[in-house]
Amino acid sequence: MTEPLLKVRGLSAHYGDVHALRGVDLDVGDNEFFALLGPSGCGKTTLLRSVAGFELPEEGSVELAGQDLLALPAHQRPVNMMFQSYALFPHLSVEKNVGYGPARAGLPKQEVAARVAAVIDTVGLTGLERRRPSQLSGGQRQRVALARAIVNQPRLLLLDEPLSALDRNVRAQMQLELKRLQHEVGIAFMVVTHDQEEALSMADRVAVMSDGQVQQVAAPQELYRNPANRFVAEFIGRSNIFEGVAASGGLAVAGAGTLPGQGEGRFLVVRPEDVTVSVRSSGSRGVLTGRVLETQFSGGTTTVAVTPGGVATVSGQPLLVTQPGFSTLQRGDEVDLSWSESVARIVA
Amino acid sequence: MTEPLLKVRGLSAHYGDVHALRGVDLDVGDNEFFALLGPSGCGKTTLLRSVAGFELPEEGSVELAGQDLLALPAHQRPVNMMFQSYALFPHLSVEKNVGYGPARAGLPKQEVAARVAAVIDTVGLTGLERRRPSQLSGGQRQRVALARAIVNQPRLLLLDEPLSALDRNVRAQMQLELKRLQHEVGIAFMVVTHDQEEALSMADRVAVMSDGQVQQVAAPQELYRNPANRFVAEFIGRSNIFEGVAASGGLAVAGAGTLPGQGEGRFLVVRPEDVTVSVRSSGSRGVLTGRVLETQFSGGTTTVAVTPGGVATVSGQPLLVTQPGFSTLQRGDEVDLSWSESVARIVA
Amino acid sequence: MRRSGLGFLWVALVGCLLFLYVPIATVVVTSFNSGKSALNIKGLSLRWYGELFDDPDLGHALLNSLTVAVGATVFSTVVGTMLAVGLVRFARSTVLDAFVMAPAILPDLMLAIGLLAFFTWLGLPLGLGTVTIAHAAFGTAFVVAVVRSRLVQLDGSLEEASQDLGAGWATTFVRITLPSVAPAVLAGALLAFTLSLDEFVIAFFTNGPDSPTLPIEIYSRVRFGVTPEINALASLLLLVSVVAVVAGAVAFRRTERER
Amino acid sequence: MFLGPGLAFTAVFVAVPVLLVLSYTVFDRGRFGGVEYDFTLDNFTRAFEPTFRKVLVSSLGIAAAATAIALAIGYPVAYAIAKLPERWRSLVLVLIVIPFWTNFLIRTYAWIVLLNTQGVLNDALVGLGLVDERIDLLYTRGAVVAGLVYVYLPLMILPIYASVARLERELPEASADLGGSRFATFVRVTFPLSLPGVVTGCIFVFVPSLGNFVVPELLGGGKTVMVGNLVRDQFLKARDWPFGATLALIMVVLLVALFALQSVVSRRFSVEAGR
Amino acid sequence: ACGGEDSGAEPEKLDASADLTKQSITVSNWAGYMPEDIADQFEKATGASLSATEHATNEEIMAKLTAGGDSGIDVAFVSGQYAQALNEAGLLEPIHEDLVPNLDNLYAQAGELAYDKGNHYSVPYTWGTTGICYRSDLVDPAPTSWNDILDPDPAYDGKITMLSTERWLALPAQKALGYSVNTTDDAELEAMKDKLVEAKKHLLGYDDTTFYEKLISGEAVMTEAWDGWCGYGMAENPDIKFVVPSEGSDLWTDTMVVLKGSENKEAAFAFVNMMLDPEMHAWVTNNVYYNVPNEAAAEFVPAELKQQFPQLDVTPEQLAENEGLIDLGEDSTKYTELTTDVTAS
Ligand SMILES: Nc1ncnc2c1ncn2[C@@H]1O[C@H](COP(=O)(O)OP(=O)(O)OP(=O)(O)O)[C@@H](O)[C@H]1O
Ligand SMILES: Nc1ncnc2c1ncn2[C@@H]1O[C@H](COP(=O)(O)OP(=O)(O)OP(=O)(O)O)[C@@H](O)[C@H]1O
Ligand SMILES: NCCCCNCCCN
Ligand SMILES: [Mg+2]
Ligand SMILES: [Mg+2]
Repeated sequence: MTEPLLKVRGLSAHYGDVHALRGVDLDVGDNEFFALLGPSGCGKTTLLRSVAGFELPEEGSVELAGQDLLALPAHQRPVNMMFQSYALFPHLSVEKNVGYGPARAGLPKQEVAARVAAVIDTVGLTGLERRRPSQLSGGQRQRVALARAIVNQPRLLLLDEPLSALDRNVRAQMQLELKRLQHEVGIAFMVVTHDQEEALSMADRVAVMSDGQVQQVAAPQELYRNPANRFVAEFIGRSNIFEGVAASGGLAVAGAGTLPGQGEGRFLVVRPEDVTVSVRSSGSRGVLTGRVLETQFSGGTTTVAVTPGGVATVSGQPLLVTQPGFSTLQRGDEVDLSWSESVARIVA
Repeated sequence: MTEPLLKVRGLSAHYGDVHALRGVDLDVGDNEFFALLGPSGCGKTTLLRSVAGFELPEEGSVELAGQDLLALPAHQRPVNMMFQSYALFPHLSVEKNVGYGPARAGLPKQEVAARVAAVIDTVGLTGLERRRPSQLSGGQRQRVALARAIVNQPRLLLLDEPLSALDRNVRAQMQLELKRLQHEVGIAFMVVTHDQEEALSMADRVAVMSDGQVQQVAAPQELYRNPANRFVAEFIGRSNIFEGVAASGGLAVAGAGTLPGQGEGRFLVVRPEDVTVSVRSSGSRGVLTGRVLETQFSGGTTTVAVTPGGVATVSGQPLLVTQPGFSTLQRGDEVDLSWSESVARIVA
Repeated sequence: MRRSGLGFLWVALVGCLLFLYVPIATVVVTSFNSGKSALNIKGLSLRWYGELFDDPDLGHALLNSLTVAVGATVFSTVVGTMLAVGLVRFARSTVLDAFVMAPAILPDLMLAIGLLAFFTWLGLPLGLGTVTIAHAAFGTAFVVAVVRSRLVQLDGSLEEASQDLGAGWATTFVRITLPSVAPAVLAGALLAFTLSLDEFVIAFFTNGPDSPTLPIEIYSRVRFGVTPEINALASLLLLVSVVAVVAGAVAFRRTERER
Repeated sequence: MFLGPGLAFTAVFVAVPVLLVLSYTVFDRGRFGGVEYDFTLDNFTRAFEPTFRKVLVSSLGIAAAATAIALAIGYPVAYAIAKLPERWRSLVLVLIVIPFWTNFLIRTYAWIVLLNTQGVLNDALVGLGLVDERIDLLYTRGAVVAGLVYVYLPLMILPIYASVARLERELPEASADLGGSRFATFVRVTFPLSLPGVVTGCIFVFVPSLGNFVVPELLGGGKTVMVGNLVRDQFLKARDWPFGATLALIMVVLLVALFALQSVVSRRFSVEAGR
Repeated sequence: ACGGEDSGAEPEKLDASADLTKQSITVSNWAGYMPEDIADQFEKATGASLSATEHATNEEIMAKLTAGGDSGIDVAFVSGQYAQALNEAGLLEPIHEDLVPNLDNLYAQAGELAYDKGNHYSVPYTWGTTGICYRSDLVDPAPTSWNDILDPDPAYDGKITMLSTERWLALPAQKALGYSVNTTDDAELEAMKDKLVEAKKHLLGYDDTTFYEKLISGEAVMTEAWDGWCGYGMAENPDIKFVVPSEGSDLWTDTMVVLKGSENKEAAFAFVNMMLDPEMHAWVTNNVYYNVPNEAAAEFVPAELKQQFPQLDVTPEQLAENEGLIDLGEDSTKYTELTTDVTAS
């Protein structure tokens, strides 16, 4: 990335005793689709609201294209926000909602109308201009909220859980839509979500937060493949994690010898789809052995839960193995488990 | 199945003009975990409530172990229901909630207490007997609701969206729990859900409903592998569907010749994980050719969207292919697509 | 972290509280006047509180008010709760709602003259009985309002769950519906009680000659002049309402926390 | 079953009485009170004679003035309360409500004590040298308006507070986010969305003000007459029930028109409708 | 509900020797207008029990008595012209003279009152006139004419009150213009209205009940007042004085009436009779400062009292010079409208 569009440095914020942000550093590039991912209460909303101007952090800086944002009141910042609940003005029509920003900016009426019409067309709401928010479906409301935010041509659009109010099916569709629109309007998006699948499938880069701090910022595949630490590894995707001490070619884990893996640290992470499982035959010998506890088919793949012999994962849960299609394994089968050194990561 | 426990025949129900059930036939076996799956508004709740006695269908019969249920008022039917909102009595303790049914049945106090204690132990709530529902977590409440229903030792337990109030993470855990409990108490469960993953992973058999009618009743893998019709195929899992006419060894589809597949009907269904995709090399030749539109990684698998050449899916959407791990394919790559005759089904 | 930027609104808030409390404070302060005037203070004493307690008419008036309030409250609570359940569970209809709520919305004066005309037409002797009926009329509407709003929020499947667990219709009402709305029933009863105690206009029209309620007694005294005895009475009533409001708020908070 | 007793009671003791007294509007008064059942429309003609028309207009004026002042005081106060930190909010609300739980007559009476020429306010004004001579505050139209504002102010504040408090924090924020200044946000978002509360508050103040007879009597020194006084006098002094009923009917018709207005406004602006 | 046609019917036969201990009556009177222990005195004297209730104004008690239902009242105290109206409405029991021997104590003039010559259905209790009650230390020169309150010296603006009850509200204008207190002439009423509307501008307020307190506190300096109630002020502040303006005034009478609906008429008349007992009747003058039409009571009124309250120092002849108020029948609504016109102006 050359010079980033948004530059957050050392941002800290409190609510009374609660330390909501503890020195957050972050860059968002021009035209980037950036996601903030983390468990509930980790400070995502606070960070977004600090950028928008609804919270005033005590320390740190926020710059947008070189301009100090913290010095401006919310209504003068060149960023816009799409609220979780959409926050559509219930007493105004779609048209008036979308035109609210341009009108406040003092644009002439005709230009307001022209811009509004163009954006309404972009989001596919033509024909609904006169409706009130109460007369729209959930998906349509979301589009109004988006239109209202992008009509102001902000440099950066902030979206707080934009899809969480939708039900699962509509949601998948809206994810695609949002991504398409971001391409089309060419504005940087910063999206808050606590749904990892959503973050991974939509964003160019993802910041994983926990407890007011950024744990890792990376592209989705990188996060999955190379988690920076145990927290990220556990939070992103399903994983099997073992604790041990460094050893050559892997991690020495009590009761299991050395498990193969690469990297430095106390934890070894191996993804379910990277584990091979096979019925134990007298000759074969895997990395670990175990007994099948349960198999669960969920359309397309089967997850096999295996109780490993002589060793435990850090979570105490069975080891998970994902196989495409169906599995012929039965509860109680004795199995061998194996993976190659290159797919398992050792992290802090 | 020998003689079924629950036998529903020709059940029809209206709300004013709305035809909520249109001749539903259904059998649930003793000790079976049975799921009702279908889109919103298809009549699942109505069916469940008809069995429980809260709706009075106009036509058809409902028999439980040979007894005509429709002749009994709700409070005399030997079935119990676990409500979507749990409907725990807020003014009563856990103990009193669970004991409500036995007390109404006029059991002696001591027996009520003994039964309640046993069930509370079964669901793992020992120690929380004196708490009010407001003092419990979501998962604990669910267990109370379950305990309250099973303590009456019904022949059949009805559950309406038992997990929909929970958030995604707790939900996965509760699915396992519910399944374990069903095994343990040995009561037939009839669960309503509109979440296919949930239905597929928990149930012994699933009834797929749409528009007041049962489309197919089958075991999960059977539903996925052998959908009875296009609706089921589309509703269960992701699929690529083409329309055409019967031909030997497959379905003749305009612009694509004969696509391999088995069965009878107008539609050919092939699952994303059953399609093999490879970069077109001069020599190779698949079933279809296409161009990569997008790849989406979602932790564990990558879905590749391909625009097929010369042919369209019935949905007009790109063709989907799922690959384990990452894909090296790039947007714009020309690819060959292929699948074997045995994995593709031709349906009505 | 967030700004509370009330700005000039502080002035409005404090000004409003002064506006509300200065007149009341004046009354309280002058109640301790040792002189005979409620207007200029001669010295401090509890003299008027003494006179207040020696005044049998006020005692009777208070007793009359309590009699009316208790009667009206008991009736309103029972009938109002039943009405609320009926309206929410069995007969949802905006017309019926409006009909039942009418006495709470109608101007007092309208209800007062209507009842006066009606009682006279029937030849019923005016007295505490007629006042009680009149107060029950609007009290019922207020109980319905309070209980109804709770019932509407109440998850309807609670009652279904009860039936599902083998309870018949009556058992369900007694064991589930009623306990679930009990706080609202209590709140409705309290509201009916306080409204009745304070009510003047309707009582003024529907009461007979020989048993004034407390507000009527206060009215005739205020018309006959300003004496510190009234101030003493006012101060005591104020004390009672402050204690009641504070106790109510504390109790409310406690039940909220239990939910 | 549940509805029976209540509906019967309301029908007998509310509907019938109100209809009965309204039916009196088309009859003659009896020589010694009561009603002569001779059909006549004279009561209506009379109600619009100059004297009574004047009272109607001036009552509307007084009630409107009290409502407007209560709104002018109540809105900023309600708005301020909604903005207070949580733990202060309930305390202030209780403080606003306490006077309301104090007997209405006593609250009115408090103003006699306060406004009297020999009273506290005059003492203060003279003491501070703001006026040379004690001035007439009591027994004026202003005193009546002040008394009405005083006794009904909480009824204005509470509904406005409820509607402002219910306004999601996000709506004003969305306005700011879209470039709306604090003023624009108030004018275009906060205020319009609190209109249902404003209208409800106005009705809560206007209705009892218009029908009031105690405040004009006690604070107006008999010099200010409102419809409420006329109705009371027709029933309890002049013994002309038909005419009193007619005046009451006119009052109720005016109020019903207001209610109609209110339901239109709430439907247009209610926040829930936006969900 | 009520009509006057049976007012001339034969009076009910009453049993002079009825057992009064079985009877109880309810009496409605103005507050403070009879001794507080009246019930005890009555029970001691007759054996019947009594409950006393109060009304603040004539209108209030009239409304109760004419409402149509059972008022529950046996004996009411009302002013003369209202007694006349009640009688015309057929609500009053004729006075059974044989049960009220104390009628003999009354002055001859008390049998000649305009509203009920011969006291057929009412018994006079107090009588008096209406004038100006004022602060002699604050008003100079002392008022002598009704015009002194109708069109006062600007110095007294806003420090004057007038009575608000219909007939007395009209009185100052009537007398200032030289009309009868019972006039029903439309032109005269119109002229009175103009004068009263003009006078309203100078008023502090209309006040029937607390005007003397306003004099004591100094809020008011001149008030239209009934003679007796002015006495309440005099008792507190010797600078308060009473004057009957030179244009003349009314003769009002407060009376006792027995309701036809009473179920214990023997006890009711026994009560009326007791109130005419000389010592009892003198109590009114000594405590409430009203003149009573009772010749036999005069000796129980101390001479000093007449000095302190000069309005008590009048003869029945002097009082009777004023014109007596009578009920105006259908025309009484003219005064209702006059009152509304003036107060709403
Ligand atoms: N107004 C507030 N007052 C006090 N504490 C607050 C406030 N808002 C947020 N917090 C606390 O600050 C922390 C961060 O909150 P924030 O809303 O940023 O979390 P989040 O990551 O958006 O969570 P979620 O996914 O649940 O929305 C949490 O501990 C939260 O409880
Ligand atoms: N009380 C009712 N009155 C009128 N129509 C109703 C009522 N309840 C349900 N319906 C209609 O009956 C049909 C079936 O409803 P039902 O509740 O059984 O669907 P469902 O499959 O449970 O849907 P969901 O998944 O959304 O809960 C729907 O079209 C619904 O709108
Ligand atoms: N406190 C005694 C009151 C008596 C009032 N009488 C007024 C009579 C007017 N005619
Ligand atoms: Mg958040
Ligand atoms: Mg449902």
